[in-house]
Amino acid sequence: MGRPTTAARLRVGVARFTSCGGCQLTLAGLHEALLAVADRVDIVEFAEVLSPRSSGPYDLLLVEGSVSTPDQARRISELRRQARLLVTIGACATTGGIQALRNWSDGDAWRAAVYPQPQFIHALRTSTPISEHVTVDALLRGCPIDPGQLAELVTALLVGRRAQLLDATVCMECKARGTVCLISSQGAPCLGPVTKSGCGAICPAFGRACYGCFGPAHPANVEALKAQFADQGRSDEEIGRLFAGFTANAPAFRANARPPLAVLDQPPVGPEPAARISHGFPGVPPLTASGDDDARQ
Amino acid sequence: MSEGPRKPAAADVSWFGADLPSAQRERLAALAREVEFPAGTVISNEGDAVAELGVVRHGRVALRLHVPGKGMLTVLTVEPGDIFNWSGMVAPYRSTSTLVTVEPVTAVLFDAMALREAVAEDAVLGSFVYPRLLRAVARRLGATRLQLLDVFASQAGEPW
Amino acid sequence: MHGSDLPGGGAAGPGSGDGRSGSAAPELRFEVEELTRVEGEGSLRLRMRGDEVVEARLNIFEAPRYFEQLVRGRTPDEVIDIVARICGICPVAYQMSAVHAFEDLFGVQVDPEVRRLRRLFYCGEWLESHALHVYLLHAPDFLGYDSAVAMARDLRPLVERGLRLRRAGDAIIAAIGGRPIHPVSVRVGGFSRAPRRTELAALRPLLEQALDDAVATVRLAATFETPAMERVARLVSMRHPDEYPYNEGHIVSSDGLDIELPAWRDAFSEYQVEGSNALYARASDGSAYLLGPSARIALAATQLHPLARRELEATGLADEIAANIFRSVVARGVELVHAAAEALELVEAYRPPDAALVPWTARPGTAAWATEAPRGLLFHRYELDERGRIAEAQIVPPTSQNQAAIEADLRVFAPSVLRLSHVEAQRRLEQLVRSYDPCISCATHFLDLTVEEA
Amino acid sequence: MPGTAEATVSFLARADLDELIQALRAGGRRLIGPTVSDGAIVYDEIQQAAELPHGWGDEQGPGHYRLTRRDDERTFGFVVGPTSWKRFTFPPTVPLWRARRDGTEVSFESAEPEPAPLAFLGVRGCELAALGVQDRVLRDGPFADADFRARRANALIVAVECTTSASTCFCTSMGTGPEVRAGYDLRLTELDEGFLLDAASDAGTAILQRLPVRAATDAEQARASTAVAAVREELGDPVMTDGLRDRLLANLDSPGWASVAERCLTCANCTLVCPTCFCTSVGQASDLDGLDSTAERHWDSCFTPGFARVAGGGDFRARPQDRYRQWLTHKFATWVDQFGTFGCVGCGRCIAWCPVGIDVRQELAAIAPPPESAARSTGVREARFVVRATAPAREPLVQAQASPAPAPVAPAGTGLDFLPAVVRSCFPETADTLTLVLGDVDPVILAARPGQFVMVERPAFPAVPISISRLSEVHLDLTIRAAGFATAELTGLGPGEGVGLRGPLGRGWPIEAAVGRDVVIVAGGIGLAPLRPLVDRVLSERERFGAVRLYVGARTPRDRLFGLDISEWGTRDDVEFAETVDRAGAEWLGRVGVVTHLFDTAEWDGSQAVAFVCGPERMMQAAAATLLARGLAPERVYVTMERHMECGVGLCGHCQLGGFFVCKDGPVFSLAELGDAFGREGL
Repeated sequence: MGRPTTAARLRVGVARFTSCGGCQLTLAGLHEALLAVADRVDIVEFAEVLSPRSSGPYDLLLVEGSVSTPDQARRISELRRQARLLVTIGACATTGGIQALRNWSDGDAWRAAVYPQPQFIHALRTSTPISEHVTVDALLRGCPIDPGQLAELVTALLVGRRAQLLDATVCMECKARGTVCLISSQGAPCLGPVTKSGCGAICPAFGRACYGCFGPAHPANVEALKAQFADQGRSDEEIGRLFAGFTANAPAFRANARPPLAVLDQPPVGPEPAARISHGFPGVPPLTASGDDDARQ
Repeated sequence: MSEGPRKPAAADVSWFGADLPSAQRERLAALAREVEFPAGTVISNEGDAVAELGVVRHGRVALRLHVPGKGMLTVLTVEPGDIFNWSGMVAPYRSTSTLVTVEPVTAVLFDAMALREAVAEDAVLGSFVYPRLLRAVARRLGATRLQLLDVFASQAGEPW
Repeated sequence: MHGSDLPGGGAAGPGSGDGRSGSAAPELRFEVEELTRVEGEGSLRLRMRGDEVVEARLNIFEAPRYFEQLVRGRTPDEVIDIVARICGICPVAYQMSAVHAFEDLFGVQVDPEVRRLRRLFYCGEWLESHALHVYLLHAPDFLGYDSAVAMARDLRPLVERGLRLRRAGDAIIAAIGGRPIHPVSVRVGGFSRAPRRTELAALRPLLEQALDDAVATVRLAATFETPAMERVARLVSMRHPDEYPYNEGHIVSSDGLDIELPAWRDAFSEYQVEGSNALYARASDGSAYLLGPSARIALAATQLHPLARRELEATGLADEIAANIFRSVVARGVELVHAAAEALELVEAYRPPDAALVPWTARPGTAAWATEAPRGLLFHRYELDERGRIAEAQIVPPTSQNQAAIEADLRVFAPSVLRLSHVEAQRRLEQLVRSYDPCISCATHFLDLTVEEA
Repeated sequence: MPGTAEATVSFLARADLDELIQALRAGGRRLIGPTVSDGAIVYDEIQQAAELPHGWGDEQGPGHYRLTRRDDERTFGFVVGPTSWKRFTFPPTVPLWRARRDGTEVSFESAEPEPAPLAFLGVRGCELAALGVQDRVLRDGPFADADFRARRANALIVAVECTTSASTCFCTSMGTGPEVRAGYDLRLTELDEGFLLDAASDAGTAILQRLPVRAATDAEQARASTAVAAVREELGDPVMTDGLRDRLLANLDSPGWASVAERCLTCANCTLVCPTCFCTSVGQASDLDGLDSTAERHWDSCFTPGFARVAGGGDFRARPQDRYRQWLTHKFATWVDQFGTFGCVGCGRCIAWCPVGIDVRQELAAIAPPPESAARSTGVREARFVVRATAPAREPLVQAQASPAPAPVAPAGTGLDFLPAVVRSCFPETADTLTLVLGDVDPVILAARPGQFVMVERPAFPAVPISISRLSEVHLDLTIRAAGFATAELTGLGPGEGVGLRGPLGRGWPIEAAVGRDVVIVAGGIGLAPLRPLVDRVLSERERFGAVRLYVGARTPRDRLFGLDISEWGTRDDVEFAETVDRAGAEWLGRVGVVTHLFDTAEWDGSQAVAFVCGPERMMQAAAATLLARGLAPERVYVTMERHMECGVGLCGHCQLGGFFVCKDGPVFSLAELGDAFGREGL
C-alpha cells in the first residue's frame, strides 16, 4: 500500500470555501515548481485558475476555507465522497478562520448589523472547520499556509512517503533562526510557545509577537502561558483578545479566546474532531505526523 | 472414552496431588479415575453441568468458544499437568467453554460433587485442594490479561 | 445610458423588469453559474431580447465574513492584521489603507525611509497581483487557451515569465513583511522591523530580470487582439503631483473631480442589491465609475516611471486603454514596468530608517484614507472610541466600486456578441468581466454603517 | 589570574583592542563575538572592536532578560546571552548525505564538512565547559560527528573570565567558572584600563606576539584575580551537586514532576538555548520523483511531541512531565553515567529564556532536596566538568566476547555512511511481513553479529532501523513489516533493486556469555527476527552450549514467521522447541496461550541458564518475570529494547533510556543493566 499513486496521473482538485483565497494562491506561490507539479498531475479543478471544471473524482483534493453557509455544508459532503484524499489547507479550513469569531456571538445579530437587508444573506450562524463536517486526511496549518509545507506535502504524495512537517512549537524555529526571544527580552505577549511550528517563526524574526496563525501546538499549555502574561500585568480582556485571532476556534484556544463583541463564553462545539482527522488514506499510515491531530489537544 | 481401572496412584500424577499427607492422598485417590480420550473427543460443551474436574497427564485439550459467524475459536489449550473443568468446583458448576481433545489425551478425572463434599468435610484436604485450584485459575487469568493486550498486534510499525 | 440606469439594477432598468413586458422577440440567456479565473465566487447573468439587454447582472455569492464586525473593539494594530485577510491577492493594499488612515488621525509622521519602504512594498504587490492576472488568468483569453496550465504546454516560456514576475513581487513583500501573503511587519508608525540593506540588495537580480520581463509583457499585451468597446463609465483614481499613486494624493476623475482622500464619502456611496453578498458603490449622482490600471494610466500617466511611459507610448494605445476595458491587460503591463523600475531604484537607494517604528498615541475620531490597490482605489473609514478602539468601520474595495461599471459595460458589449455562437459569446462575456480583474473576495461581505442614515 | 602563575601574563591597553580583533581575523579567519542586536547580546560576525558591546550590561532572572547601560565602558561587562557557541560548532542545520536512484541503482554520497576557520571571542568559563561537554558527546565517543569535529578543530578560542554575574548564573556549583582554566587559545581578563592576556596554545601565542602588549604587573594580576574571586563569592554555591545524580534518580516518582509540568510549556526553549543539548532529527528533502534526495540534520528537542514516538505512534514519553523529567535527569544524572560529566554547566540560559521562568535550581531543590545534614561547602572548588564521575560498572558485554571485534568499536566510518546493497530475493512471511535477502553487501556489514541492526534507506525515504534476521557469507536477510510508508517502500522492492545500508549497529547478543551454559530463547511476534541469527549461531556451534530451549509465540497461526526454520527446529532432538499462538481457529491443533506458559511450569532449573528475549516490551516483562522466577539471574537475562532511532550511533538522542542510548548501548540489555528502567512509564 505504500505508494498511494496509481499508474494513472493523479487527479488533483482545489476547492474553495469561505476564505480570502490566499492559501490556494500559495500554489501560485510555488512559482516555477507549480509547472513541475502540473507536469506530473492533472489539475482538474481549480476554479480561480482554470476554466475547465470537474466535479471529481479526485485523488487529492485541497480544500481551502471554512464552512459558513448551508450550501457549503452540503457541498463539502459531496466533495468528500469524490475525494480519495482530502487535505484542508489554512486556518479557515482547519479551525474556522478569523470569521469564526462570529461563533462567539449571535450570528443573526451580526448579519443584521452588517447588511442593511439581511434577508438577502444566506449564512450559517457559525463558521466551522472542514473537519467538523467530514473526515479530513491531512491538514496544513497557517494563515496563510507555508509554501514549503505545501511543496513538501505534494512531493510526499507523489513520492509515496510521509510528509515531513515539523511538529513542534514556533519557539523551535525561532531558536534555529537565532531570533532573540521576545517574551524574555521584552515581555511581549508572544503566542509562540503554544503555537504550532511551520511558519518559520516569521513574526518574532520581524520584531513582533507571534499571533498564533498556525494554531495550537500539541500539547499547548495555554493556562501556563496565560498565567505568565497575567504576571506581566496584562488584563484578562487583553489576554482573551490575544487568543481571539485567526485560529481562535481551534480546540486548545477556543476556551481562552474572548473576542471584543463576544456574547458567549465559548462557541457551540461541533462534532468531536477526534474521529475526524485520519492523517492518511484508509488503511494507510498518516500522511502527516500524528502530532498534527488537533483532537489530541 | 475408554475407562481405565481406578488407580490410587492416579492422584500423584501432577502438582495437583503432589505432597499431600497420606490420608488426604488416599481420600483424593479414591475420587480419581484415569481416562483416555481419543483425539477429537468433546469432553464437555460450554454451559454443560460439569460432573468431573480433570488433570491432563498426556496430550492437549483445547478450550473453545463459539463466536457466531466465526465458528469455534480456541482461546487456550490445557497442557499436561494443568487442570480443566475447574468450574466443577465453583457454583453454578457449569462449563465456561467447550473442551475438545486435539490429540489423544490421558487425564485423571475427579468426581466434582464428591470432591466438593470431601473438601467440605475434610478441612485439611480443602486447605490443599483450593489453593491449588486458585493457583491454576490465577495463572489462566494472568495469561488472559496478556492476551487481552494483543501485544503483537501493534508491533513493529514505524513512526517514519 | 449611464446616469439614468441604476448600475447592477438591470432588473430595475426602465421597462425591463423581469422581461415579461411586451415584445415577442425570443429571449436570449447567457448564464455563467460560477465565473472562473477570477478571485472569488461570482456568477454572470445576461438576458436579452433582440438587441435589448433586459438584464445584466454580476452576482457575488461569496460567503459573507462580516469584517466590519470583526474589527469592532479592536486596536488599530489588530485591525491591520485582520483586514489583510480580506484578500489573499492584495493584503498589502488593505494594510496600507488602514495604516495611513490611523496615522492620519493620530498625526503620526513616519520616517521618510519608511515612506519609501511602503512604496517598495506596494511595488511588490502590484508585481505579484498584475503578474498573476496577466499571465495566469487573462492571457489565455487572448491566446486561445482555457487556462495557463494548458497554455504552458505550448508556451511554457511565457508562463514561466509570468511566474518569475510574481516571484519578484513575492520576494519584495517577503523581504519587508516576512511573507508574501499576509505580511506581518506593518504597524501604525512604520514597520515592526526594517530590512537590512543587504536583504534588499539581494533582490536586485530578481528585479532586473523582472524589469525585462515586464517590458516584454507590455509588448506582448499590445499585440493582443481585442474587441472594440466604448467606455460608458467615468474613470476614477488617485493622483499625486510627484509620484505615481500608491499611498498618497487626491481622488480625481475623468470629469474633473478632485477631492482629498478622506473625503471619498462626499462623492461616492454604497448600497446593497438582492442576490449579491457585496455592496455596490456609485457616485453621488448615481453614475457608475471605473477604477484600476486603465483609470490610473488615463489620469496619472504623467507620473509613470520614464521607462513605463516610454513603453506606454511605444504601444500607441494610451487612448484605447482609457476607452476599451479589454486593453486593461496593456495597462497592467505598463504598471508592471513601473513597479519593477521604481522598485529597483528604491532598493538601490535604500538605507535603513533611523526609526523603523515611531511612537504614537491613539485618539478618538474618524480615520479615513484610500490607497491604490492593484485593482484600484481602496477606501477605509474607521470611527475610534475614546479608548482608541474601533467603534465602526467601512471598507470599500475596488471591485464593489467597479461592479456597476462592469454591468454597464456588459450592457454595451452584449449586442456585439449576439452573432457569435452561444459558447463563443459566453466566453467573450466572461473575458469582459475578467478584464476588470474582479476580486470577489474583496467585494463581498462589506457593510456600510451609513446606510441607515442615507 | 588564578592557577596560572607560571604562564606569562601580558597587558593589552583598551585602546589597542582592535589590534587583537584584526590579529584574530588575519588570514581570512571569521571572527565571531558579542554584538548588541534586538535587545540582547548576540554572537555574530565582527569586523572591528567598535562593534563590541562596550558599556553594555545585562539584567537576568527567571524568564527575564534586559540589556542595561553600564556606568563604565567595559567591553565584557555582561554575562551570557541567548546565543551559545554551539550555533557555530553544531549549527541548527547540517547536510548529511545525498541519495540518488537511477533505475534499480541507488547511490549515496556523504556530505564533506569544510568549515571556514573561525575565532570565538569572549567565551566564558561555563561556555568553554559546554564546548568540552559536547566534545565528549559528539567527538570523543566511539562514533564521532564529522561535522562537529571539523568545526571544533577550526575554531580558535579567546576566553574571557567573568568579572560580573547574573542572578541566573550557577557556574560555581557546576565547577565551570567564573575562572577560565583550560581549553582556550587566548584568555582575557578585563580591567578598567585594558585586558590581561595570556596564551595556552601555539596559535594563541602566535597571535599574542603580534600584539602591542607589555608584561602585566603583579598589581594588575592581583586586581584581576580579586575581581573574579568577587564574582565567585557573590554566586556562592546555589546547587548542591554532591550526590545530586543519586538523589535525582531516587526521585523518579516524585510528585514534583507533575507540578512542574503544570507550568512547563514543553516549548523546548530550555533545550535550544542550552549550550550542551545535542538532540537532532534527520529531515529528507527530495525532488518530485523521489530520484534525488538530501538528508539534513536539524536541532530537535526531547520536548517535541514526536521525539520518543515509535511503532505505530506509540510514545514512550507522552506526558509533559515525562519530557521534563527526561531533560532534567539527563542534565544532572544520566549524563554523568553516559559521559562522566554533568550535562549542565550552570550558564543559566534555560532559566532566563524559559518563557514562564522555570528555574532548574528550584526544581532540583524541590525534587531532589539535599539531605538536611549536608554541609554546604563554599569557596573555590575544583573545576568539575573534567572527568569526575564515571559510568556505573556494568558487564562489558562486547569485551566478554572472544570474537569478532566488539562493537561499537568498528572500522572507521562504519555505521556512518550508507553503502549500497541489492535485493536478491523476497520471501513473504505473513500478509504484511516479508524477508528481503540482500546481496552485494559490504563485508563490514556482513561481519555483523547476531542481534545487530542496520539503518536501511531508499532515496527520498527516511532511513529505518531494521534488525538483521539472518547472516551468511554472502547474504544478509532483513525481515520487514509494512507498517508505514518507508517500510512499505522496502517491502515493495523486487529482486535487483538497490537499498542503502548503514551499520552494523548496536551491541548484539552476548553469545559468549552463554558458552557452557543452558540457553533459553524466548521470541514474540516479529521479535523472532533478530533472534534467528542467534539461533543459527548457537545451533551451528551446538557443542559449546548446554541445553538449548527455544520458545516462540505469535499472534495467530497466520502470523508465524520462518515456517521452514520452525519445522526444522521442531524436529531437532538437541533443541527443546515449543511454540504457541494467542488465538486460533479450530483447525489449529498446536498450543494456544501466552508464550510464558511454554515454560512457566516446566521442570528445568534456570539457575545456570542464560536467556535471550525479544518481543514487545510488555511481553518481555512477562517473560522476564517468569524467567527470574525460574531462577535465572538478572545479569543473564537479556532483552532487546525498542526506542525511536534516527542516527543509530548514539548522536541524535532520540533513543535514550535512562543512562543508555538504546541504539549504541543496546538494543540488547541485561535486566541487571536496565534495573527499574525496564517497563517504567515515561522513560
